[in-house]
Amino acid sequence: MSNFGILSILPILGLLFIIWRLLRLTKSTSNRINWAQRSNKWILCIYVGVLLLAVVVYEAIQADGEKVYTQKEYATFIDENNVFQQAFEKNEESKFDPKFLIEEWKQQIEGDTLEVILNGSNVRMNIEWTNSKEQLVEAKMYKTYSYMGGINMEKEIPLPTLEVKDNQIILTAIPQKERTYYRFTNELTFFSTVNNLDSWEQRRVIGHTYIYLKVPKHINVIDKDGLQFY
Amino acid sequence: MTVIDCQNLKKRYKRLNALEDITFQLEEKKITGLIGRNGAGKTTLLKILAGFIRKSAGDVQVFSNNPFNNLRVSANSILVDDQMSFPDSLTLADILEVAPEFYKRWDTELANNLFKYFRLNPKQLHSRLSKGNRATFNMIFGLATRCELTMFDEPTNGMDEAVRTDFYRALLKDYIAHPRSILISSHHLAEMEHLLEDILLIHKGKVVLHQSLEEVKEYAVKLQGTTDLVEKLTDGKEILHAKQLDSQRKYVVIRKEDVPALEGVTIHPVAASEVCMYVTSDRKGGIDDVFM
Amino acid sequence: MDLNTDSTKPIYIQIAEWIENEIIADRFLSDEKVYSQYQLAELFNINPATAAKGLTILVEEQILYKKRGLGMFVAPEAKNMVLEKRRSETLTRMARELVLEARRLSVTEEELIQLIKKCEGEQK
Amino acid sequence: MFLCNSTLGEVVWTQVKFKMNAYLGTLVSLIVVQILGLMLSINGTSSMSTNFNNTDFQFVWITADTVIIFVSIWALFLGNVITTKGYRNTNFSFVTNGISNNLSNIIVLIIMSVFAGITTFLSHYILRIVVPFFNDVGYVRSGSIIDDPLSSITSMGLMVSLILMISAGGYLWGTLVYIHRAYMFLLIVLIIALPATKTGQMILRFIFADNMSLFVLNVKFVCLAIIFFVLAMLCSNRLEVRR
Repeated sequence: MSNFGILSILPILGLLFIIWRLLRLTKSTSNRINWAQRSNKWILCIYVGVLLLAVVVYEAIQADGEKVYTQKEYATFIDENNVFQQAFEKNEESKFDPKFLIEEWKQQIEGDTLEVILNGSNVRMNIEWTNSKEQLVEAKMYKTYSYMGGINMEKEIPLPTLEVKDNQIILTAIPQKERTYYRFTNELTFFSTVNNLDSWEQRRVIGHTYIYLKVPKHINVIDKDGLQFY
Repeated sequence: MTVIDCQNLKKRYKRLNALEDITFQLEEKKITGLIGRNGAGKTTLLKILAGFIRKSAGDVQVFSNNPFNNLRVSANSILVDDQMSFPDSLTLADILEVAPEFYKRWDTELANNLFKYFRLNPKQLHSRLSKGNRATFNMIFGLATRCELTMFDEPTNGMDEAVRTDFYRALLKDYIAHPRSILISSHHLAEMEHLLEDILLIHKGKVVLHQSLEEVKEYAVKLQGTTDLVEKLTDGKEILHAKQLDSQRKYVVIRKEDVPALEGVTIHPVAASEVCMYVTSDRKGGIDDVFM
Repeated sequence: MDLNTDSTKPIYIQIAEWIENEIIADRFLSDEKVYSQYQLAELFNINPATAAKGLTILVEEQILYKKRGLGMFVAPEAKNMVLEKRRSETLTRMARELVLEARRLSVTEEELIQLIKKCEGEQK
Repeated sequence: MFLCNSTLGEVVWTQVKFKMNAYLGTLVSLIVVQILGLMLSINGTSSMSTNFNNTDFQFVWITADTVIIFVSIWALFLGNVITTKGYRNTNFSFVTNGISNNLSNIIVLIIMSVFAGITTFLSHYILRIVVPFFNDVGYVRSGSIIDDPLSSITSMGLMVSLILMISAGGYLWGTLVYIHRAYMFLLIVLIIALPATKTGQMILRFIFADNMSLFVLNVKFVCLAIIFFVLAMLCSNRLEVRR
């Protein structure tokens, strides 16, 4: 740690030197060109004007960006996600929040096996066994809240594609993608150790994609990768 | 009323005693010449009086206050010297503009008129003035403050002949219009002695003379005649200065009260500046003795 | 008018003499105000205290008199007093110097008187 | 003899006006420093990437951090430079004494710190506008002043007090150097010793890390600034003007 401490100072010392030179330079140039006080005042006024203008313009154009939620809202997001997760694990479909529902299918299958194929997709799956004698399988896809760094990822993260074919359910992850976001904050990451700062951890809600299947008892579900929940 | 009262004032720097023992009182509204050789302690004394530096021992009172770090003294006195400096961000015109805020009796008209008379450039920066122009500007600044105690330390350094004459004239006229205590230090006594009322002569950190100019002028006389006669006359008397003119003639400077009434020698007056020079001389001879 | 700062005479005496000269020349008349010390100081470019000293000498000799708050005025008999003083003091002193110098140059008394008469004649 | 009596308050006020006018150039150098900091943070001050559902997300933070580091160094030099011989001598060309000189310097530093803190806070709004303009990326609507005025004010206050504390440190340092040149190395030793030694780390942690809230941090900064200023005043009260 102490070695690291010394090393971390070197760039600061370098910076100190650069700014010191800079101050000396501005002083000597201002001496040489007989910089009048009036031009100084003008520069200051223009600069402050530009800054204030920037604030106003930002207020005007920021409608393009995403909404940033408050800490309270994040807390409720996390709560709702947890409620859903618990209900999902306990197969309590009645408690599922319908707003998380994205898609649903019904599929008549032939034979008594249902094969689930996951192609690189990371989903959580649960099966409710029904007493029905029919060959009808119901599938529902849910997605809980996902926010990261203030972005609503529900829109941004592409869903895996779900294909129901004969007696196969194929979940295919979409090809790898990269997204870059710029995020501005009034706060200094400098002091992020202080707990009410906008730290990364506190503004992250990670949701999941859930597949809920309703399968008649007489049908075997085959999953090569092993299913998360039964 | 007494403006300055120094009692056994001493100032020590690390190695040298700048002021050994200064005792004098300055009455108000007089122009006093602070005379002394190089290194006599004139500048040190003025800086103490202006409150810039601290005394080491003794007592110093300006307007009945210890001047060091004293706001009242600072507001009513000014020291004009060649190290006077102003921010580089302010032009001369800017300086003259802010000055009245500090000096309540600032004479804007005088400052502007003198400024125009000496043809200074209002857009110039103080640090980039030539030595003479800087001295002129400092002088204008010092006069225009009209401080009750105005001190000049070698004000004419760098000024040319014409400006010096103008400076002394301006000082006198402004003094007549607004009498105040003025202390001018210089080693050119001759060129300003007509202005002075009193002379404060210091040497090696001590006050040697503090008299009116007329008294100083009558302080000594020069006896000139044949060597034998002059030596006989001045035997046992305090000889301020002696010089062998040629193989037979010699002159000797002695105190006026010592003058014997005798013929055979001519008596000449001694100018005030010469008196000061002789009184502060450590060497009995002169520079000529070096080349014997 | 310039003062001779290098002369044996102190400046205040020169000031006093200048005022006397002005009185003799009738430029200051009886009971007229003379210059104040400040006017004199400005005129001769000297310290007002020195000028005041010159005025004081004349007041002491009663050539000038003071009116409180008004300044210095020429005494009624000033001109005569100055002339008298000049005769007695200045002329005597100059005569003494003349005699001294004559003796030094081995000029006899006769010759000296001749010389004075000759000068007198030239001035006419 | 008629003497002018200037009260301390009057003189300090005049000195402040005079110094604000005379040192205006340092504010121009502040702008230069801020623009330099802004240019260096145009690519983001910190970034974070994460993979989620086969998608790489990269979040680039643009904050005033770089700018504040630059401005802090500026503040250190500002506090330092106004104690130097040249500045001190020019101050004493006008009516002043040690106390009024110190007080007016401190007030000037406070005014300049407030200006520097607020402009630093506002300066990254330029980036908020400029960055999306030059980068073809999504950007997140981030809390602006109107969205979250309270935290904006806290943040702004934090910048002001940080800059004030550093300029006060520079002022104390400059005053010590004025007393004796050997103190020149004190700060350099301190900079190296603070993060390198255990006690130093504890002190730093106490000041910067162990805080209940930003408000406490703010108060700590202000307290430190006051301590620095008082020390500087005590040290310089008997100081002579070396001209």
